Amino acid sequence: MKFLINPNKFNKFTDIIIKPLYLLSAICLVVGLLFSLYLSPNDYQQGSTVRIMYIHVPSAWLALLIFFIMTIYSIVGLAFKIPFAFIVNTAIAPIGTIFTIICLITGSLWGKPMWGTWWVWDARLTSVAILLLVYLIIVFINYSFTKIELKEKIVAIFIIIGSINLPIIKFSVDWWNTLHQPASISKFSSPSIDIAMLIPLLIMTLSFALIAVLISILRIKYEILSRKDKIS
Amino acid sequence: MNTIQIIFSVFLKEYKINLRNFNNVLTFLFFFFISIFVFVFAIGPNKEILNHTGVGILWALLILSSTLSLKKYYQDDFENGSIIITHMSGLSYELISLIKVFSHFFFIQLPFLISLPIASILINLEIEKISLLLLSFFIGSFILSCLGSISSSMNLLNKNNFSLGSIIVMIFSIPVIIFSVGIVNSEENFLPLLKILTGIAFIFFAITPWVSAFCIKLALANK
Amino acid sequence: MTLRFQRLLLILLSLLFLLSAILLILFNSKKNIVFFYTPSELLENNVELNKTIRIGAFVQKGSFKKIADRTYEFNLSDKKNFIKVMYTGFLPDLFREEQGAVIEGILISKKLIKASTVYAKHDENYMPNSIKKSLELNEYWQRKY
Amino acid sequence: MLLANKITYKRLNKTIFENIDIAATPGKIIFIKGNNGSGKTTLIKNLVNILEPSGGDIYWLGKKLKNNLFNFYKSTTLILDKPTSSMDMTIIENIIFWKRISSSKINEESINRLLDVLKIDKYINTKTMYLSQGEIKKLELTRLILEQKKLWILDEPYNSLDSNSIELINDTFIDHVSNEGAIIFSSHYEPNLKNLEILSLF
Repeated sequence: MKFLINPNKFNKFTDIIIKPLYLLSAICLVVGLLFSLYLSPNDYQQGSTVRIMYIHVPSAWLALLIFFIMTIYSIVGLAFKIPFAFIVNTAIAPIGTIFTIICLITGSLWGKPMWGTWWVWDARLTSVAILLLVYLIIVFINYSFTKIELKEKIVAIFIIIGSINLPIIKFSVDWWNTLHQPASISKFSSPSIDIAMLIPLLIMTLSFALIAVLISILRIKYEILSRKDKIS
Repeated sequence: MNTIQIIFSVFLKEYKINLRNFNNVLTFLFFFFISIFVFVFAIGPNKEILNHTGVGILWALLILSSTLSLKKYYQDDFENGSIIITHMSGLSYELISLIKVFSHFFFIQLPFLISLPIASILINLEIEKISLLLLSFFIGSFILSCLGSISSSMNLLNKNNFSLGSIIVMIFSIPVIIFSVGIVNSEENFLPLLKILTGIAFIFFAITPWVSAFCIKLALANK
Repeated sequence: MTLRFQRLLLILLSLLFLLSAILLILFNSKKNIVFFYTPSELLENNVELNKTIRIGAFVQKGSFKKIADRTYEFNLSDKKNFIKVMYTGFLPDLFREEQGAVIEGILISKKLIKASTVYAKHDENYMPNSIKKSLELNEYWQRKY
Repeated sequence: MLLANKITYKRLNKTIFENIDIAATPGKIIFIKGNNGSGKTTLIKNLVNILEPSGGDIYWLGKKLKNNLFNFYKSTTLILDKPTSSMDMTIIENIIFWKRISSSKINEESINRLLDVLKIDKYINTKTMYLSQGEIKKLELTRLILEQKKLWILDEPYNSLDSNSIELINDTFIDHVSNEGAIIFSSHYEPNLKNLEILSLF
């Protein structure tokens, strides 16, 4: 597991797995799309609009997963002064932003037929929007500072504060939502997905995750190189 | 026991400085009232809408005008290095940022608190709601001061663009505004909301010294 | 007091505040924050009349009547007792019988409410059409909740 | 007192200075010479623990500076190039503030004597914003005597000072050193002091 912390071990390890990763993610994506668009049945209530779920839910999960990974890296980076952690931070931030944007767009596309409006101030939608805002700020800070070692520390602090703030916002938005208008009759219904729909969902999540890993590896390599030639 | 004396003398210095340029606070208040007028003109004078949305507008404007006062938070002491001198007198940076938070709370947020009843008359809020508004603002303004400290200490590092600080304050004030407006609008059971707001205040109170101190040390190193 | 002692004191203080914050946030009783009543709850605790409240339940099967072009009448029931609802306005397109709905309106009597807004929400059940038909055929089709 | 052996400081990849040895024992004046941009201020920042040296380490009274910070602060006065007096407070308020936070036991009478020696006693109740640059620098230098500390660290003490004030400063340096004080100062201007230990940074 040393490759998670030190750059040249990371380079060695990723050189090995980069080739198979290309193949694997391509296959996974194709199979996932095939399954979700053709083979999986329509929903008993929504018909075929449910297929948006196969892109919406994985991107939401990945957006949160990437933010969580960035929080871990910034805590480790600040506490143990590991420069590689900040490199990873600057590398994966845009990927998380893209996934949150995908999640929001597909969410509102799905909301139009289901709820009748592009955007409804539902608890989840608002907190995902805030997550996008935090991501955008992180990317914005990344490009607005001049000194590198200054910039990465500020980004790390901001991620940590953001990670504390997100649960608070999630909680307060839920609360506000029930005060504002009752969001859902969650008391009565419990989410249950039928097996025939669960499989494509999992495959799609796996393919999204593989793509995310692939892109972040490439970006981290690029970040290491750009740091090296700036220094040498 | 001379640390208490030192803390008191730093407070006295803050008090003198804020008293001497009290016109800054007046300009913030002036901005606050002008923007209330702007909103009232924008929304129109009928009681029903104002009554319903008034508190939200008031709170949003309070947050905006508190981001105005971020410029002077650490900037002056940091520029002329007197933050190093106070640190060398035996106060850790965390304690200095705490003193700054309290002095910002007393000298800049309290005038807002005093001006709130007048502002709420402008948006013809019911009388019994004003006391709730004052209570929620009392706690909310403390959170705003903490947020101000975090964002202005982050701004010390980045001379050119200053908007970053106010963005940070705005994002972190979302839970504050949700719960405080909730407190004012809730008819009878506002106690759970109040407890959550104080909870959030404690969280930010616990985080602020460490984050601001870290940013100050970073800024001093990379001056 | 030395710098290290101050740091220690501050660490203790922040932990104390964090702890009390978590306690404050988590331990406020959920019960006195009622967002909507079910028809049965409505009967139990005395809610003053013609005050805006919210009622959440299921649209009773077969109770949906359309009076004028945009005014409707239906019963909300939670299998114990029901309340009659009068509503003028647009219904959300997911609003159907047997579907959960929350009504916000003025309570005219314990049995009648004049609704100002109607909320319906998809109840996150994903079940393919084919299975639904087979369930219906052999009478298994009953609400799980 | 303050001992720094072989400290080097690297910023990103440029080494600012390399294995510098400083031994500030009582009765010694150390003069850091170097034209501007040669890392004088960075060296002073390292000595005062604002910056971490990337090589070598600094000792205060035998112990490492980092874990002996408190009584290092208690016995040093640091004067940076920018005046730390606050613009909105008058001279006497600034002095009282400095006296309080450095918890020094200097009495009222010697403060007045100090002020009239520096010839700024007639502006005692005017805000520092109305003073000239030189007067503000002199007010800043009053902290040296005010705080009664053993070690003095100064960064560019002579700029914006007229000739007789420089004379005055040199006298105060000499009699501070005569009763076991130590001074470290950096400047691009060479003062005519006798037993100076020169440390040149190029």
